[in-house]
Amino acid sequence: MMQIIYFGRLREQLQSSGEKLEYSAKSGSVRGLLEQLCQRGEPWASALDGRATVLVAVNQEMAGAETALADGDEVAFFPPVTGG
Amino acid sequence: MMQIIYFGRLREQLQSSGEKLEYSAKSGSVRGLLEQLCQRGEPWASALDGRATVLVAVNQEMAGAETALADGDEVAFFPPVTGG
Amino acid sequence: MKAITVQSEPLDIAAEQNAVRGSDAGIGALVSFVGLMRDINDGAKVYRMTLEHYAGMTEKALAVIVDEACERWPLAAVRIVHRVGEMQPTDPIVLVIVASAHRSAAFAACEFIMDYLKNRAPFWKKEYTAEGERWVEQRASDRDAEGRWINR
Amino acid sequence: MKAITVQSEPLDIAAEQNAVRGSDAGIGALVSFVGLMRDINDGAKVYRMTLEHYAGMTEKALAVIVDEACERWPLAAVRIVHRVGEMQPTDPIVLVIVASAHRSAAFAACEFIMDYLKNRAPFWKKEYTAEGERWVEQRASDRDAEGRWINR
Repeated sequence: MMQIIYFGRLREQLQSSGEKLEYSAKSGSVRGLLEQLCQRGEPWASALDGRATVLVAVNQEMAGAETALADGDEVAFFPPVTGG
Repeated sequence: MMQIIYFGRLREQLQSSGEKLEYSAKSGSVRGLLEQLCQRGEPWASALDGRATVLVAVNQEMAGAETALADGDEVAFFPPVTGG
Repeated sequence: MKAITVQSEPLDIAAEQNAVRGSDAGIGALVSFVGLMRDINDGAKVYRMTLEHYAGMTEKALAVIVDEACERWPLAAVRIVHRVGEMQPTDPIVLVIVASAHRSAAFAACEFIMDYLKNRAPFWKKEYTAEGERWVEQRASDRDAEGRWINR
Repeated sequence: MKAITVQSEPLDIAAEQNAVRGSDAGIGALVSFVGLMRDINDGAKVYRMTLEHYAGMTEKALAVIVDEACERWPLAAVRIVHRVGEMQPTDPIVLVIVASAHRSAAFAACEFIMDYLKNRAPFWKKEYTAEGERWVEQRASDRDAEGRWINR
């Protein structure tokens, strides 16, 4: 299982703060996971398809589209940060 | 009359925090005033002859050797500043 | 001293500064940055704000920023306190305090930490204006500010 | 707000910061610099210090520095408090607080003011060490730091 988390505007668009997802070879990278989520259709497709900037953290560290994923990972998607 | 003031190390070397001095054509510039003071001999000559960095302010604004002096001016001599 | 706190309570700036100074007589320079909530942003009057964060990752990201600053400059202490939750205009949002023997290191490290924090720490602001609520967009100037440090 | 004070009383950093912040909801960034007396200087243990100044010129010189900062950056407030007289290690010597809408102006102006103050304000420090008393020499790094601003 992987723990997926959404923050900020994404959390509101998806009306979800996160979900548990079965790990599969298809979700073996951030890019693969994003494709899998977008294939669900709306609102995932619009929120995650790359028209808006979406950042990703894997196990609480900033990551990129090519970052490999393993079973048990915590993957967070969020918009650009605006703290401080 | 001109008001001459000495600060910091200079005040101690000259054992004087300042003095009143008759204005004359010879002291019509900072350079002229310095020469006049140095001609008194020690401790003025050593303290003001340029071997140590001496800064000058005329009427409480930073000035230089060529700054003109007028009767009534306040002229301060001091070492490099070390505040803050 | 390296210390990082994320809290919903208001910041006590004076107490934090005193704690950093402590009795370390080797500290010659203390630079503090306080980020405050303004009542105008992008031309609209803002009444209040909610600051959301990624608990767990936030502290890790700030620790990385602090460690990087300590590698670049000789620092005696670094303290970060970031507020989350509900805030009103004039409320302090973030406090960064850097202590060093000399001022150039303290100034540089404090600004470096803020530039990184603005780009790397997982915080998101939502503003409430007369027209309703809106998520704050990242400023281009914050992305640029971080870029300054990459080749230094 | 532009305010400058030279005083022999200890600095009340928190009170000064609160006074600068006031209730101006347009202030987004507050940068404070505190210069503190260290117990080691040029390799010698320092027990106490006397800070002498040129009353009258000091306030004028600091006002010139503040005006120049306000011309270079959009600032909401500048506050300088400089202590004179007898001091001990860990005592705050100088406090510079700069407020602005955004942090880059506040950081730059605060550092600019300190760099100028170190070179242009008529203060002199005398230290008391185990070997006796001595006048503090100006640091080459302070002269260099001021040079940075001349062509900016």
